[in-house]
Amino acid sequence: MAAVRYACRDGWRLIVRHWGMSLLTVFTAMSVFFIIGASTLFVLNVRNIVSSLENQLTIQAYLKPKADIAAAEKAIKALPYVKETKAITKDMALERLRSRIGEQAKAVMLLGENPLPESIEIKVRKASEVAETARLLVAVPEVEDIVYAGRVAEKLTRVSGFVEKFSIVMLLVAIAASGVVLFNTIRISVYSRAEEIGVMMMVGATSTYVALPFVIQGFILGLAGALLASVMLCGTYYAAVTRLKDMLPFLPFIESTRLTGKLAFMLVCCGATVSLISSLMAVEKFIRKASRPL
Amino acid sequence: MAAVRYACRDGWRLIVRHWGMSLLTVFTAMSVFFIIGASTLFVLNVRNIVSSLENQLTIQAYLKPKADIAAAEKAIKALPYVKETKAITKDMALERLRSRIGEQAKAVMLLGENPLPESIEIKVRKASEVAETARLLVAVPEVEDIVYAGRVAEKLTRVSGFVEKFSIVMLLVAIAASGVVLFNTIRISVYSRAEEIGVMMMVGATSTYVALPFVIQGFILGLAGALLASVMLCGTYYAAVTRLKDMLPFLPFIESTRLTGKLAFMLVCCGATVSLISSLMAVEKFIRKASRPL
Amino acid sequence: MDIKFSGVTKIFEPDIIALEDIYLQVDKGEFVYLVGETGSGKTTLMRCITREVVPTRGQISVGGNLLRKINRFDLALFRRDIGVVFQSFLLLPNLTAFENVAFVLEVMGLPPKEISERVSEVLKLVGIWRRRNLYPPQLSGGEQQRLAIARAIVNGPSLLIADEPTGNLDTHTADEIMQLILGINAAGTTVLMATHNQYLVDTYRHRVVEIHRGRVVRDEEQGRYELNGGC
Amino acid sequence: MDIKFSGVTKIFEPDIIALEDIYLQVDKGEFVYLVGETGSGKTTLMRCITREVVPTRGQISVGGNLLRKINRFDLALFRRDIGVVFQSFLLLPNLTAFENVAFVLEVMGLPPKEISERVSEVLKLVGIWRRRNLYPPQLSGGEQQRLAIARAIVNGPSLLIADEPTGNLDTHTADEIMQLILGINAAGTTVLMATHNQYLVDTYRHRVVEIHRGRVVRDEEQGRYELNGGC
Ligand SMILES: Nc1ncnc2c1ncn2[C@@H]1O[C@H](COP(=O)(O)OP(=O)(O)OP(=O)(O)O)[C@@H](O)[C@H]1O
Ligand SMILES: Nc1ncnc2c1ncn2[C@@H]1O[C@H](COP(=O)(O)OP(=O)(O)OP(=O)(O)O)[C@@H](O)[C@H]1O
Ligand SMILES: [Mg+2]
Ligand SMILES: [Mg+2]
Repeated sequence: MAAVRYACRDGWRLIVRHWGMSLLTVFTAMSVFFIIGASTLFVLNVRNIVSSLENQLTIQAYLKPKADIAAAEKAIKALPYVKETKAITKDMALERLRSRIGEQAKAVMLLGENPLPESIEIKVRKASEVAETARLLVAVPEVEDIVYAGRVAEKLTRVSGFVEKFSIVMLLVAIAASGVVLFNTIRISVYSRAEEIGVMMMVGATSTYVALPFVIQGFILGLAGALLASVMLCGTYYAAVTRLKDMLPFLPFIESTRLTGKLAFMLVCCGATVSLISSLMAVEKFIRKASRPL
Repeated sequence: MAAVRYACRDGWRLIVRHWGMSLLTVFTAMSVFFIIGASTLFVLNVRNIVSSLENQLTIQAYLKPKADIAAAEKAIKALPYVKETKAITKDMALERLRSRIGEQAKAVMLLGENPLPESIEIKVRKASEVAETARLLVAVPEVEDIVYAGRVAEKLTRVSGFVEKFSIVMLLVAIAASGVVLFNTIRISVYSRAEEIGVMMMVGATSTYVALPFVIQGFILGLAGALLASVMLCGTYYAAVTRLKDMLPFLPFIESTRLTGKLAFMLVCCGATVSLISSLMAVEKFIRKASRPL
Repeated sequence: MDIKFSGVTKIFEPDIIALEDIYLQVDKGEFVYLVGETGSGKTTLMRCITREVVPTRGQISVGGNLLRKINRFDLALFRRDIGVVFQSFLLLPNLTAFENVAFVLEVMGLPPKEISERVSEVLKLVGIWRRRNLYPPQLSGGEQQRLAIARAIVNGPSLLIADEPTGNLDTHTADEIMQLILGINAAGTTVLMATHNQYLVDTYRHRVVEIHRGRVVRDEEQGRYELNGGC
Repeated sequence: MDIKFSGVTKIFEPDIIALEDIYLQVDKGEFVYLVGETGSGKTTLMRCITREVVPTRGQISVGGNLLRKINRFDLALFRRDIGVVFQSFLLLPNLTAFENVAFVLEVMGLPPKEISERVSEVLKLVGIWRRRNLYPPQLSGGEQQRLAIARAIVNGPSLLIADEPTGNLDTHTADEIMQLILGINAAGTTVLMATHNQYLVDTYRHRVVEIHRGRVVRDEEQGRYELNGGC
């Protein structure tokens, strides 16, 4: 009990006495945790955007002349992967053609009867499901032909997939770096007191008693860094999202406070764990060195 | 002269004697420089991909019936921003329509004569130029109507623009962090020798003489980190690009060795500068402290 | 606590023989001067007792415990029962004089009030109470030495090891400190004191053990300081 | 080099008066013992001469230079002309004994060959040549002290400041080192030596300056050690 009280006092004293170094450590930890948090938010947003883009994946199924459009829609709805369907009548098709090729579409009308086929627009959940769905659609008796923007959509999702993968790699590198940086910082901070550790053990301090203040110091610094990073992250993220939403209204950015709250919590936990482990590892080595007799 | 020789010897000795700490410092510097390099490559690739996507931005100009297609193409070519034009005859247009709406396009043929208009496909350099070009095209006498996939293309380029901006922010954060981390590491390394610095100055060493070994130490460590990061970066980048090219053959990744060579060179220079500056700053403080009398 | 060295040899790598075949028995409550020219091995012998140094050969037992067999945790407890005045003081530079002494008691988990009382008492005893709030680097050489002595005696150890405890003290203060150590010895604490102070050894006569090049060359009750070396 | 203190007072924050109104004149080539009880201000006086401490009031000139006016670079050059044996040795723990002494000459930019010769010579002179490759923490107290002396005299300084240079030496070695210092003084070097060693002061009679609570209370040619304090 008393030992813990003394350790807290000494840990705090270590921080205050070397406040310049403490500030730098906190700042370093903060940068690293900020990078981790930012990468995570980036990945999550990319994922969100990708999934919303995937939502827009549609397959156009043209029906045979005289086919029952309602029955066809029902049959297609029953297929796996299909998320949404929309029937498009001849008139609607003409309207679309007109908007696509301009007034020249009137020429088509010269035929007297609208020659365009009825079709059904099908939405699926994922880019990977498009090809499979298309295969199934061919088997539907009412369907004569299918058209889907396979390439373009896949291109888009693949770019996003690449971005996502890259970000995850960056995230892992950042986490590894954070561990190393904290470990390094705390270890060097202990390093400058290697002699003191020896003296303390010479006058009867147990290794735990000696290690505790350093561990507490490292823990507080790491925690402070993570906390600051969380605050900064939430702040900049909301500012950024607000501006980005104006710029890119069609992109679905994540705005839930639940998410950022969770992320901040995770960062702080991560900071606490990493700093605790690295302090322990850092101080352990010196304890062992100091207690090794000549 | 002799002083520089001694300083190099002592700088090297500082590194060797505390090899564990030196390794950690090098590793830290390496992670940070790797992140910087990776961010840079990422940004460059995104930029490359964006510009190649922008290359694909096209405007469709439908000509008036009986218009002289060659004259129209010539007039359009003369407009600003226009990068490339391609004349599309009635037959080509029908072919395209067929591929778009399937066999039903045959219905259009019932007309006897192909009712589709001739058109010219125009490529511009940037998404931002599309709207302006469209305005200019309207003024061309042969042009009846223009159609362009404005929204979709802009969406795409804007997403990429966002990714690019984000990466640049990450890059700046990484550079700032690298400076802080190196400064911090070297400063703490000097910190553990603050007393020695005082002793050296007491026996007649000038500040330069005392500082030089520390600066050399920091310089060597930073340089080593940057060099290792460069090697790792080039290695992983080529491995990644080779695999990505297989996966995404349509995306134009940068493969030039000139570029990665330049980047590696820049990283090393950056490493040298940052470590030099941070060592100087770190040691300067202790020199000043040590030479301040009581 | 009694001390027993049996055939202790310490060779520092690669070939410095600091102690050679030492047999030494110090009984509980004894007062022993350790003398010998500089570099003869006095400090090394003392560091063997605190297990800062482990002998290359031979065995040491202190207070009935074989030092070789003691584990890491028990070693800490064992050291709490020994007071050591290190030749180079080994004070904690980041703690004030008061805190340096208090540290020894904090380690033992004593309540703050008792710590404060006992530290005050011992700081007054060695005469540096006025300097209690200074840090070791701000103290004069003699004040640091007295602080080191205060730290060594604050927890009433059963064994006091003092390595050159008067090297930085003027003759008068040295005499005072010597009286203090003799008082502690009179109260039952075994004292082992390495010294070059001829005046003290010749004035306060006790058992003298002379070391020469790592060997015990003289061991007499009520001895004098003179260094005969091997002769 | 001659030394002149005029009205020097040093007050350490907040209220420790380490030196009070010191007037002292030491001529070139003189040998002066500085005595006084522990904490009287001897070390502080010496640290004023090396400008480790700046006086709160008063002026010091050494070798004709006003210390207050000296700039940072000249201070380094000035210190190369002074040899100092620090009370706590202040050796560089990461350099071997040999390198510690060589450092002083390297700083001056001497060629390696000359450095090596002069260092070897002085290490043999103080008797730690056999220990030249050990690091300071591996040396015994007396060996460290002799190393500190070697470092102070290796560059043939015009002024030698020795703060308690025999505190860790046995009487015989102390005598040898004293002879060495006297020899250096005989060759023209001014020597200022703070000591508690009564035997040396009384045997090798020279000028004695006694400090008591920061004041010069006695200053006699061919003086003795006894500390009278203010009386
Ligand atoms: N860690 C070490 N490595 C190598 N040699 C050592 C080490 N420690 C001590 N020595 C050597 O062992 C010898 C005895 O040293 P010790 O410190 O015991 O002497 P001492 O009797 O205490 O001398 P002093 O009176 O000068 O303090 C010395 O010559 C010293 O150089
Ligand atoms: N940096 C400092 N801050 C505060 N007080 C100091 C400082 N340095 C010295 N003192 C005080 O000034 C007084 C004189 O110290 P000084 O070291 O000069 O004594 P000294 O004569 O050398 O004693 P000793 O014989 O013990 O070495 C002491 O009481 C000391 O505590
Ligand atoms: Mg010793
Ligand atoms: Mg002193």
